Amino acid sequence: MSAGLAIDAALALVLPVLAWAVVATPDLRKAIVLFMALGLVAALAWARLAAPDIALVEAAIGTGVTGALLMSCVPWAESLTPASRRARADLALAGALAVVACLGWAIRALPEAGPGLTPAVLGALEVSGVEHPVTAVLLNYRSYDTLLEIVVLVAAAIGIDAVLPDDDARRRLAPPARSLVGVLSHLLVPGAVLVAGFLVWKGAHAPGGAFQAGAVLAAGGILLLFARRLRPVPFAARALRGALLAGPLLFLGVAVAPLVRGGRLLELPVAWAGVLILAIETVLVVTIAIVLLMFFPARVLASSRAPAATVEDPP
Amino acid sequence: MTEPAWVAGVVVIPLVGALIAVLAGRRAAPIAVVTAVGAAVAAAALVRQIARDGVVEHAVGGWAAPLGIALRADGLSALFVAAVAVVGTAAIVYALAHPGTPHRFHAAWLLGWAGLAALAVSADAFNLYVALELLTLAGATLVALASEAAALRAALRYILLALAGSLAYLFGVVLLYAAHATLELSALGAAVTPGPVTAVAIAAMVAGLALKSALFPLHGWLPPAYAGAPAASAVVLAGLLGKASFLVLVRLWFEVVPPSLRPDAGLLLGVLGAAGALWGAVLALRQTRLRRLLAYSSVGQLGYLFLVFPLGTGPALAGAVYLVLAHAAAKAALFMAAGSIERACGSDELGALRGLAPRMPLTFLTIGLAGLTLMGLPPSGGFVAKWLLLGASLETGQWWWAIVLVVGGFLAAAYVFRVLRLAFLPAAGAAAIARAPRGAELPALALALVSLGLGLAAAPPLALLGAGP
Amino acid sequence: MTADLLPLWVLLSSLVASVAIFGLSERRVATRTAINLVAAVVKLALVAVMLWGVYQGARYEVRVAFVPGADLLLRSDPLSLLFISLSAVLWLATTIYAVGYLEGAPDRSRFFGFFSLCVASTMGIALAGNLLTFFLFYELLTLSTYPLVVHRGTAASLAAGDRYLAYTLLGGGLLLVGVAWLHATAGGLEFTVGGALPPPGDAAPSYVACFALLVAGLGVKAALVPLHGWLPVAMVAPAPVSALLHAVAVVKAGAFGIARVIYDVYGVRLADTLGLLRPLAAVAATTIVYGSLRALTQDDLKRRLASSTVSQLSYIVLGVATFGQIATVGGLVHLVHQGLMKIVMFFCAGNLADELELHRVSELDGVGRRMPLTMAAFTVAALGMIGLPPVAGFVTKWYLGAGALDAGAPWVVGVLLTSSLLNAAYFLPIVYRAWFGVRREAWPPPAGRLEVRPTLLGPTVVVAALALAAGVFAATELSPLRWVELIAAQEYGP
Amino acid sequence: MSAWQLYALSGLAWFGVGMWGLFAHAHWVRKILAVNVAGSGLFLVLAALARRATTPAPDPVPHALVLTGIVVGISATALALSVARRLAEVEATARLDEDATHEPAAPPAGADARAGGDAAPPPAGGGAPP
Repeated sequence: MSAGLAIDAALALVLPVLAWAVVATPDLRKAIVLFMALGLVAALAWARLAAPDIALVEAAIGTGVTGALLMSCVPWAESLTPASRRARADLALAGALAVVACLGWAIRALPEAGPGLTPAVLGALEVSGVEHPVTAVLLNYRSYDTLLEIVVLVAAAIGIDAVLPDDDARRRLAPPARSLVGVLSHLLVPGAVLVAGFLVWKGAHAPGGAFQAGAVLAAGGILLLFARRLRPVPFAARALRGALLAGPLLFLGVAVAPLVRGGRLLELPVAWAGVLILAIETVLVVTIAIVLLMFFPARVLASSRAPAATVEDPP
Repeated sequence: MTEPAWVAGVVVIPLVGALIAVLAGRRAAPIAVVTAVGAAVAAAALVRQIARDGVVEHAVGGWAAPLGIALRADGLSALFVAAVAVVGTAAIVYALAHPGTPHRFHAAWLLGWAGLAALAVSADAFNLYVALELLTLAGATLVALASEAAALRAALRYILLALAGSLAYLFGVVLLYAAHATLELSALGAAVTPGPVTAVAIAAMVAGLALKSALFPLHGWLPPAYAGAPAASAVVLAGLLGKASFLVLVRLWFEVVPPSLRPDAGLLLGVLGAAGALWGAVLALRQTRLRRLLAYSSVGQLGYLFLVFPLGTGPALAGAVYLVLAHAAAKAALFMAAGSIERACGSDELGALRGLAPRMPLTFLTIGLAGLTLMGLPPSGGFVAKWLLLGASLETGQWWWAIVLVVGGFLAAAYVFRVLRLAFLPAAGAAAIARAPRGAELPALALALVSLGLGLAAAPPLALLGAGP
Repeated sequence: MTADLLPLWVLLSSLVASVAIFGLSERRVATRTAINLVAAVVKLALVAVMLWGVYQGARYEVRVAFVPGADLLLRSDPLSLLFISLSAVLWLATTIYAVGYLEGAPDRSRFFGFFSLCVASTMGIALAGNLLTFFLFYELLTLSTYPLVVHRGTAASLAAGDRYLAYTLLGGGLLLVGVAWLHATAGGLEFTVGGALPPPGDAAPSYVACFALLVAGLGVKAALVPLHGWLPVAMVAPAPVSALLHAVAVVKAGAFGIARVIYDVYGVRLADTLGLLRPLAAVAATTIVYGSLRALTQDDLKRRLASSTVSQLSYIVLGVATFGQIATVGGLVHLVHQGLMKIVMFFCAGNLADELELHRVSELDGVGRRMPLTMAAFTVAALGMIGLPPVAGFVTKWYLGAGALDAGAPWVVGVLLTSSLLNAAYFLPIVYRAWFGVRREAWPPPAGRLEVRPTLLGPTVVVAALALAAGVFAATELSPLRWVELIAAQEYGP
Repeated sequence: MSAWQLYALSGLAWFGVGMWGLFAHAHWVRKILAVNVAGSGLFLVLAALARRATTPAPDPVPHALVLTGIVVGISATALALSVARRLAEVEATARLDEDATHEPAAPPAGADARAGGDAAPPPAGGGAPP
């Protein structure tokens, strides 16, 4: 057991140091690469903590998509005027240390073993329509949170479209040139689609589900975007908006149905629970994938094509 | 057929409306109007239901707490949802009549509406976190619809500070869940015992929510955001979204925070609130642009809300909630008026307002009526709130808050009359005035009259808050 | 039954008129004048019905639930009827005067809208049944009079408006704290004859502090010495505003409020035992003398009248602050008499300014020949102010003097004498100049048959007659004096 | 010092570093990066506390909360980065105007004046919204 503890101690030590490296590195590109490394090392910690679901989502979304997003900002990041004249590093350090000290004191004061809600979750598992407890919590017990979370995703999509409308930036996209990314996408994209399908199906009785599948699918899509195989569909296109909103609207439909019969919001009938959850998850995968792809609108791709392209070429 | 679950309907209707509005893209306006009417009907039904049955519970998904998420609607949530419906509908009508409003406003605002309704009726700590995040995104989008660098910087600062606040709040939720294995507010309130975990968790949650509601000295992001955003966005931001975090803090304070922690933490929040009230008013006095003046006035009025923490429950809580309602209507009306003036004479510089009254009488009547609430002068809703807070501070012997209220009232009168007196000055030059569309002036006047009505018909809402005569 | 809602109808008659007039466009002169006059007449009729009802002993009450511990309460009792009847009569006269005075002036819809709103709030102040409702209409009065003070839009009027706001909002703030504090210590305070406050016990110091705050808050509008600064400056407003505001509405609201606080909140016996009356009487006395001295030095006619108002108002406060039934009668009856006399003077000042552009006392030589009726009315009012019989002013000073002696405060008689001399010193020169002054160039001839437009002359003469009648027929059944004696008898009770 | 406390304190330190970065850095993108770091740190703490469960499998509810938190986190990050990019564009145009106003050359090629954007688009010359 001491070997396990040794690994835990090592990981527990490495993570904050790596985090400090990410935040303190002067060069933005290096910081982003370190950020992705931090995400991958963290995946080990999630494994040690027996949290496979989180490991999957953190790796796919927390590190993959976020990393790609941050990397796409590098070309124009330097031209931004800083937020405030003098960075209050010392004040922030004092504040952070104080906060960490208080929170540490509270964590140490927590009782050694906390039962949590495991007994309750496992007790009601048969009625929930799925075997995997995390999926049961996500899509049955606390499905209201998930519904609001999907709406948050849609809000982000609207916000991005409002802030960076994709007018005619798509015209300036270069034609698909042969590039390493192009070749790579031939190999990886089919695999991504397969993995996504598998994750959705597995979600019912093992770590998996809509978020992981959506993220993997989006990863494939992002590859195609950067390889110019996939032209970003403008948000104005009704088809895209239809596909995007199919998930949330179906979810809302399932939520409201019991209300009509005097039942409660999101009360899944026991017999149909499994099927409904699977249906919702499948449609949500499409929604999540589209929204994650929308985080890379045409304007971002257009300007990041020319490596030396600074922001001088007018928007 | 049993009474439909209005407590769920109030959230679902704006949600559905928002999604369909996104689907409709440019033709979102008619859908926004239909949704507003539907949500308003649901809000009215909820108010009637709560007036009749008292608190309404609703276990989402059929799972009772602590496993499932509990929705609970009491007087406070019903009144806030009603305020959101009234101000929200007026904002949509204003957006339609105000030519400068981007068409994406409707989808973003309906999402904000759903977030506000979800927040008002939720009794689950983590669910409140998700609702707050939805509001942050909707709010940031509303601000970022503008194109000036200042507004975009404000939107960025708004997102980042809101994220920091949410993380702090979430850390508190995590600690409380770890200690008591439940996320339901009243269960937490019962289980919580004074100790390091509770103290630190409450401190983190309160700090996070205070940061998100722009309590002094963390209010820097608010004025540029409200002044820079498009007119219709500023209306809903200043009127409603700005109060969401405060309402979560009130629910947390009176349902979870153990009474032993309240006195000293309450004093700190009260002092910061008082400082914010006076600082906001002083700065509002020194502004030369109408919207920045109104934005700093919002910082000031928020300061008064925080006086509820040192003053405790009963009339003080009713007073603070009443100020939320009255200020929502009044400030929304004022920002609509500011938008109309900006539209009519190109800029909201106070100088441009000279002698504008004869050409825009309704707008200046709106500013006058809504200004009453800011000053806390009868017969406005603001006065009723000030009266309740004043009474509470004198009854509990904390007379210093009474002084803050009265001095704040003088300062507010100073900056409101600084605007109103311009109406009596003869116009400087024959400034070419593009008459503001009458359609934009009517919702503003309607909201100003609502804030006045709150001042006269105070008994029914106060009865709903459990502080009836 | 509807009779019970009489107080509400009285209030609504001018509120509805105000809203209707605000809606009217500027050109609709005839409709606006019609609405004004109909509203004034309807109000007068309603007040007469209520007066007769209260005289028979009936009480009308309208109660609306408002905040925990206090309702919106409109109630008619003898004291409120005194103030209402004065306001109703003088508002009718002033409306006619204002319609004539502002012919062809700009922004009249705005003016008459706020004008009616101002009277509605005065009615509300008079009818208020508890301190909270009183405060609500007290602040509404401030808000509705500000636009009248700044009506002309000149830099001077805006400066006057700023000063007026500063003083009145400060007073409002003090009053609010006083009312809230009293409400916190002694619960919902509905005006009850003989005082509503429970015996102080250990709360005596807070009672005294509340009294100080209340009187300070009300003192601003009652123009007690340190707080009177706004009144002379507000003379920049048009004549009908000065007439109504500074003779009837605003200033009387302050004095009436002090009377309410002393009689129906504290009760005159409790106020006396707490030793509150003597300092108030002292302040009133200093105001009387100070006001008269200031009036001596003012050459501008309206400013002289304003300073005289400052002094005259404190007669009311002095009468109310002297413990004794006779002094109370003197104080309260002056509420009506001063209103009648002072409004006549403002009307005359308005006539002189409108017809002959005369603003300064030094320009009034021989004006009696050109405007005999106006100056006759002015003379009647001036004699009344000095306190010469048979005009109403004499009745007041007689009762005040007798009351002071009865209450064992001879120094009050001294104050009355000096102020009467000072009144003579600043009024008689005007009368002398008007009748006996020699004027070299001829006066410009009057446009019509009369010396000044009928709409201006009518109200001046009628109200002057009323002032005279109030003095001559003081002993009759329905005179203000008899009514006040009825009130005083109740206040001092068995 | 059991395993979960190790990870909880490590996550806490990670969270502290992130919060420090948010307030210490002056550059917008560095702030957004720092907030992401802080968020991940907090999620590690939550997962670590879930591991305290006496049953073999950890408490699933915190896991669901973390999943929701991550998705919400990335939505906010994406919006923040888009606003930052929009700010960069607006500042770039403003900088171009300053150059244009100094030497009255031909106005900058407004080739890509955002026609479609009905959100008050900044015309090549910048200036007040229409």
